[in-house]
Amino acid sequence: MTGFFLRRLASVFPVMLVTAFLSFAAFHFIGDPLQNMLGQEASAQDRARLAAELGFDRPFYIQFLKFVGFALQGDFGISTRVGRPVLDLILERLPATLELALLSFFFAMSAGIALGVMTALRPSSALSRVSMTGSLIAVSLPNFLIGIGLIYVFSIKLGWLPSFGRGDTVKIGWWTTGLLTKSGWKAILLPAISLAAYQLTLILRLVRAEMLEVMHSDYIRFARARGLPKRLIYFSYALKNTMVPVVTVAGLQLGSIIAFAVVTETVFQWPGVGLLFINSIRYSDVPIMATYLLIVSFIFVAINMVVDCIYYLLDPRLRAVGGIK
Amino acid sequence: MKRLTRKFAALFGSDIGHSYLRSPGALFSTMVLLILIAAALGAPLLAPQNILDPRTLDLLSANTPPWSANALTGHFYSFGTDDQGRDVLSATLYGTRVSLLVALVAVLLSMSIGVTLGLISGYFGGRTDAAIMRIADVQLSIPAIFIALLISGLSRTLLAPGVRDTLAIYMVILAIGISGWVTYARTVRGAVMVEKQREYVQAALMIGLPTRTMLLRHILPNVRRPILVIATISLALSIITEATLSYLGAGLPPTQPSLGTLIRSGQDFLFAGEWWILFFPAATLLTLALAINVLGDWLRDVLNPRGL
Amino acid sequence: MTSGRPPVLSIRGLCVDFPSRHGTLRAVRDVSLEIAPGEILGIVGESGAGKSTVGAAITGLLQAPGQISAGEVRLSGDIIDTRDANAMQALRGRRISTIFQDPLTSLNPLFTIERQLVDTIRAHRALSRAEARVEAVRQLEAVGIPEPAQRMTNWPHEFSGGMRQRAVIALALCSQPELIIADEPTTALDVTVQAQILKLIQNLARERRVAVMLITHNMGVISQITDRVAVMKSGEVVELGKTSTVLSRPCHEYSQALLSVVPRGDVKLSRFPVAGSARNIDAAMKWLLESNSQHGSGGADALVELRRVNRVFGVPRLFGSVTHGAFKALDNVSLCIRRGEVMGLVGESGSGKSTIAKIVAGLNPPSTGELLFNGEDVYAARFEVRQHIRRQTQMVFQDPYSSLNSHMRVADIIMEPMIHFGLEKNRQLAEPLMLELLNAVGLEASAARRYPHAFSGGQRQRISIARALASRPSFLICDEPTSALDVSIQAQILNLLKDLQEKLSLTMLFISHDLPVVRQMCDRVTVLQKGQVCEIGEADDVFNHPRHRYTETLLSMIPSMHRPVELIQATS
Amino acid sequence: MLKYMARRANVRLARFLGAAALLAIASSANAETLKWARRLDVQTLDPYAYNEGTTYTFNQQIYEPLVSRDDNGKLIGVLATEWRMLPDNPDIWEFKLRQNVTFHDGTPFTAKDVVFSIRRAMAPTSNVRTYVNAIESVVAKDADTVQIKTKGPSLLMAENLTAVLIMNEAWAEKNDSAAPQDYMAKKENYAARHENGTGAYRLVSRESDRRTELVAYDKYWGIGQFPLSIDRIIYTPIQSDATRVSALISGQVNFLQDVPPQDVSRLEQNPDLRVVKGPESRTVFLGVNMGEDKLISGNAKGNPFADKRVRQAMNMSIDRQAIQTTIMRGQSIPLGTILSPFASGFTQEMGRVPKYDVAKARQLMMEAGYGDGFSVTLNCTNDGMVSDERICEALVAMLAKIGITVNLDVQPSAAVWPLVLHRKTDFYLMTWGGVNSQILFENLVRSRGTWAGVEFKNPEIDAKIDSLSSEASIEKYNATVAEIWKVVQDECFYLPIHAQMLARAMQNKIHVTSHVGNMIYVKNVKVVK
Repeated sequence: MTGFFLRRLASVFPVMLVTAFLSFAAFHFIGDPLQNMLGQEASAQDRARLAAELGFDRPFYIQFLKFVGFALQGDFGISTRVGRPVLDLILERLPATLELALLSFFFAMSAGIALGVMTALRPSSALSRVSMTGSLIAVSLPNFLIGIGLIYVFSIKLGWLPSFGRGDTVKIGWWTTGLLTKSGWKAILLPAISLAAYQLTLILRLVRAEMLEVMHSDYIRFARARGLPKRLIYFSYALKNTMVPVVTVAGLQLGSIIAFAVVTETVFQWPGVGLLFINSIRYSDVPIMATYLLIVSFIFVAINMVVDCIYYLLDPRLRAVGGIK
Repeated sequence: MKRLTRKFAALFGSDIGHSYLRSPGALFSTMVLLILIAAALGAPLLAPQNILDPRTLDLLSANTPPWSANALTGHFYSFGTDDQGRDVLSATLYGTRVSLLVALVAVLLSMSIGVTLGLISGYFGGRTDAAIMRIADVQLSIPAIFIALLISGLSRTLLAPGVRDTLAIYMVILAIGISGWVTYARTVRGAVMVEKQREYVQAALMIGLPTRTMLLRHILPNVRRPILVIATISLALSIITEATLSYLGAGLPPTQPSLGTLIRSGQDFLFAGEWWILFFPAATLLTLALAINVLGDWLRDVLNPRGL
Repeated sequence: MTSGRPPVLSIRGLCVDFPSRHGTLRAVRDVSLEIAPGEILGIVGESGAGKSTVGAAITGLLQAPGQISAGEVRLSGDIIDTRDANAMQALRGRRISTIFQDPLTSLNPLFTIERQLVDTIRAHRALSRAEARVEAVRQLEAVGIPEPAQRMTNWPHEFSGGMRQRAVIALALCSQPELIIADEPTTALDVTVQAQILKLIQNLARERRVAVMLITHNMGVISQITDRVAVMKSGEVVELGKTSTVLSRPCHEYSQALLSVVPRGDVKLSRFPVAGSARNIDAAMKWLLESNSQHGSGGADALVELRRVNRVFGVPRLFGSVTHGAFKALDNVSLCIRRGEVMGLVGESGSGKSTIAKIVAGLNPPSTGELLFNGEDVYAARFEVRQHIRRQTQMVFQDPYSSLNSHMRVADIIMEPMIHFGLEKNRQLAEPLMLELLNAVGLEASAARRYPHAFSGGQRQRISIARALASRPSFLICDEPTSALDVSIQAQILNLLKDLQEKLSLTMLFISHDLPVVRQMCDRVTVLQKGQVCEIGEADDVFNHPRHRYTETLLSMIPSMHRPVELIQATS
Repeated sequence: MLKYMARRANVRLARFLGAAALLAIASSANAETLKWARRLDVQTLDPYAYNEGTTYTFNQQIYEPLVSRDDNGKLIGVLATEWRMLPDNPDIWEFKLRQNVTFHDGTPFTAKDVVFSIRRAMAPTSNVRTYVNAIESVVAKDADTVQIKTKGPSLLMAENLTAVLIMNEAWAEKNDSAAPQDYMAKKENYAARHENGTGAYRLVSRESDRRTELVAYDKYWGIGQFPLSIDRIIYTPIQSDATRVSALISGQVNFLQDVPPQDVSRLEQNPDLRVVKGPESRTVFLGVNMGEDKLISGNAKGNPFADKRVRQAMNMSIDRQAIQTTIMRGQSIPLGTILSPFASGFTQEMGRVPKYDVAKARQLMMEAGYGDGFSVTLNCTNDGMVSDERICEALVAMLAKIGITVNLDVQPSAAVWPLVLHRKTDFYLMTWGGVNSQILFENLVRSRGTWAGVEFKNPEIDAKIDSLSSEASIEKYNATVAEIWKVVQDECFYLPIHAQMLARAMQNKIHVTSHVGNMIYVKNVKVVK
């Protein structure tokens, strides 16, 4: 396990390095970073001084190494829009995004797996038909339209749930959470559902397809031929095998949920990093864009590592080979 | 003609054709899709108003509800007008045209990049494969919508304001196209690696066919099923991605509206009771994506490529 | 077998239908049979005969849309309603168990053997986990797994093929059923393992008085352990009787034909007795023999030679070279194939047969050592020479379904090498020759326009042969060319290969795991074991007087058949 | 590291739970919270760092000026009780300060603080310098009297000081905020995120782009004089029009500024809500850059905007009436001038909307040699004024009818205003709020005015504008203003569109009045249950 983990960790480095490079390049070549830092009325001397201070006169690779060094210390520069350290801005908003993303992930996974198993086992039941049709519609509807629709129905027409923001939040250390207050829960409901809708359908369809395939496999046929109880066959023998590919995809889905949070946060004015990112695009705030890119891909890579480890625990065959092909 | 008839007969006599004729969803979707494509292509002829020409806009006709005549100008609008006096029917037609165009070209772009790299990667293996797959890993570590947003966002930063709108459509195509190649590359690579082990490829290798012929004549035709399925599904996805980008304001400008741009501007009027400005483009978008997805679903079931 | 006790299984007039849009296919028609306790009934037939469908119908595990349309199934006298899913569920495992073909896919890869056994035992008997575990150890012991208590905690992938099949049998038997349906239980196994598993099944049946329905396509298996045999053809049982009787004196003409084409390990026949229409293939022969100077020389000199060939497959590491955990597929193999002879290559799976085929075919260079063709070092040769060698070397592959590009018409498949090697300038010129080749391999001219999916396995193998011939080769590699085919088709293809080899004096490397087939085809034989050559010699010598112990073991494992005397006379 | 944070978090959670229990008891008293939503966030709490409407309005709750305007634009005293131009010396203004005023940290308010504040407003990094650049010096005559010496007689001094919110000297010095935050250079100082004002409300917490919370200051000097029905303010920026409106409908906020015009009638029909409408002294207009030889963006021979006929043609091709009825839904006053109808110097004649005449406009274009039209980029904001993006879209269509191809470049105002400041735009949508012609001239007309992106270079006019700040005679002053207006109107370098009407929507119980300056004084808000 340790060996596997270390090897996996080693393979992460090139990916992070390339992403760091892209992020560095964006920061460095897009717009004028000196101008960004100095403001409009800076003199030539100021420029030269700052350039020397920041090492902009040094060779390219040294600058890159410095960038990586600073990044590792959490120094990602100053936002050109807000004028505050980028990392502070992102950390301030990260809890909101992560709470939203994790809750929708939880929605998507639990409902997706349950419905997927059901549609595979009872394809002709009414609920299965409804979920299959619903899933087709959900993959055909852009995330933001679902959000608009939800607001229209639940906030405007029925007035049950809030249409924007996070409600009341509670600070626990540097983390702010909306999950300890009633208004926080009310506020997170619509965004989480709208964010989960698409992923839910993906999981549903994947689980269904895998389940159907597993149900046709020899070992399930053999298990049935041995007269194992249905419950055991469906929910233990078949489901565990179904989970192997689902776990992989689920990891990707969590990443993609964080990505799509950008859209949901815009629709619901959810004060997370996604909204910050969109605003930074609108205001050409390159340091935030670059850092967000870096942080998101880091989260993504981290998730994938966790997934691989789960995968490794789930499938004994991998443990024998000692790696994933 | 006779050959064509025979081909059709063969097609519908085949299992795929038969399944097609037996699937009301697929049939209906094709019909809907054909109508939408025809409407998009024929937009300049069909649309009552050329919305790309600002001179045709009449502000006085603004905010007319659907299926009614404007109180001031007396013009009749079947889908109503928006706050600029833009005929929503025309806007939807043109928007569909732009959305479809962007999605199609983006799919072609990502398909050609992805298939080429996938073929190379899977066929040659070794370092080439490792290099391409690492690039794919890096790209996969950043979700597609981000890449699209970033490309779109950075291009806004880099391009001069004057050309920004003109180039927006290419940027969006580029953004969606580049963000989508990995799926093709991975699938094709996997399929190629399977095909490469198959004996007909060994047979072809034994006569020493040049690589290009190998890839194009022998391998490509045998991996086109998964490609077709991905292309169909990603066409719907591209339409949605484009709409999302435009909705977020990182897509197409209001002067060149796509369905997403129209929805974005319509959203402001939804709660004000002017639902039609949002409804028609949104409904068209849903219909379009749904029709393509139903077809894609059917294709996936029939062609049954593994691992999709 | 209508003695005092009721038979375990009794089927009367069983019919199974598969409705489809092309009409209803009756896969099993009017089948009646019985099996007594402790008796092994073999069901034999070629693919599509409905053997497996009978088994599936009895257990209620028919694949959709299959359904039983008539007949009655009794289990120890009780009528069972195979359409009642719940009743069948209660029955399966407890009274009827099944063993499937592939032990690897039959076991759930994500559960230990222990878990699978314990679950099965507890599904049928009210035992605690600990008790079930003890029982599981006992069952594994019974099927001959050493150190069962330790091995039980293993995952399926940690077992070898034979061990897995033993575990499968233990799983099938642990609920103490009255009837076992074994569907091709040894097909996926090597001959040596096959013999052990068959013995195991036989012993268990005898000891526990379990009735066994053994479904197989292999006459050898039938002759080895079954008490009675039912021969099936197109869904019908054409002959049912004591195994020895049926094998030695088959009444039905289908049984006779079937038996006559089973390759024999004891005697070499010149041709299999198969009805084949005589064709005029002179035009094709003339073209094939054109300007091939080597032909007819027939000397003893080597055409193809492997010199001290090693081949290593490695587990690639993240960084650097491959040596860690490397697997040596070929170990210092030297082999010489003489002009005009048929060299047989035998060995069990993993012995390196296919690796040699690939090296000889020029597809995969050896790690060390060299391959000589006509004295030229193939992998070191210049491009022109290499192309010349490529043209001369062709191959017929094992799997008829993957060896043809399904997106090319047969005509294009065959003409591609002709045009590529410049044997004919263009399609117009190549087309008549292509048709002649098709004719030569026994296909109609209309085949040229069609795609491979329109053909059966045997026909595809013919197309494959035609393609191999299209480059006018002097050396033909046949890698298990008939292992995917039914015996009757196998006989036809082997006859065809023999004809061609003789007429064209082709040099041939014939690879097979099936010793009788090799015996029928080859002049000399090479025996491989774990990547090493253990014996090379004239076929008759090797088969009659093996020098190496491994060869001896292999030969002893061939399921022998009691031959109908008159057939031997008729064909030898 | 993680472990450490987790432990710390636990401790804090425990503390929080205790605190929350207390808080729940405390806030259950009869309290009304103003949940206030606007389009934009407050950019900084440093009152001199960024002179922008939203920020200024909000900071008024925390800080107070010497004088201010009431709903109708009349000057009223806040921290000053009396003010006058010394009769014997028109160069000196004297302000009497209010007694018993304390800053939020408890320190008393004195004349020293006023002197400090005005000097701070004059600092190089100050964004409100325009309002104080007529000041030569400022002295505290005694603890509650301040004298300001101007560079000449300055009639508008008191009005200008409405922009200068008073800060606490000791606090600013102590916290390294003696100079205003350099907002343009994206620098931060302590005052940008903390405050110490005299206003009715003090800061509790602030998360930029998200939420800023204020509570009533319990030692506010005005207790008893103002309703002070609101004891807590939660300010939330919501960018999207639709979301903002829906937040009010669904009760998440109870007071909405920046109500989109399209939603006004619908909100009016809602029985739970009340909409207060009123004109704002803010005009919306287009500016064309006449100063360049060639267009910066776009395609034309020379600079078409340098030709007066082109400007006139453009002025005629704008259908202001249509913009009012459709885009603004009646929530605007179409205008022929960039001066607010509430400003002094406004005349009916100036305000008359130019005739919409496409044919004549075309004719003029032809005469100017641009019969085939030209193309130009219009820089337009999407958060700077009511329906700005839509106005621009409509303008594109209107100008197209006289052959001008307009490429629309829509960006947030934070990106557009610098273009105007640095003269990097040919053509832009602009807005101006205020009731004072002189300040308008200095900013928008004078050749080197901060916002004069039109690059109108006329030394004679510049001189006239300069003369205003030292004009002591009100008649002469008004005459000069009228003369300058005549030229501005005639030259057409600004193409006026309309004056905005303001709509504020709120729950029925909340009573906020309309204010010509679009100001809100929460202390004046009444709550009627």
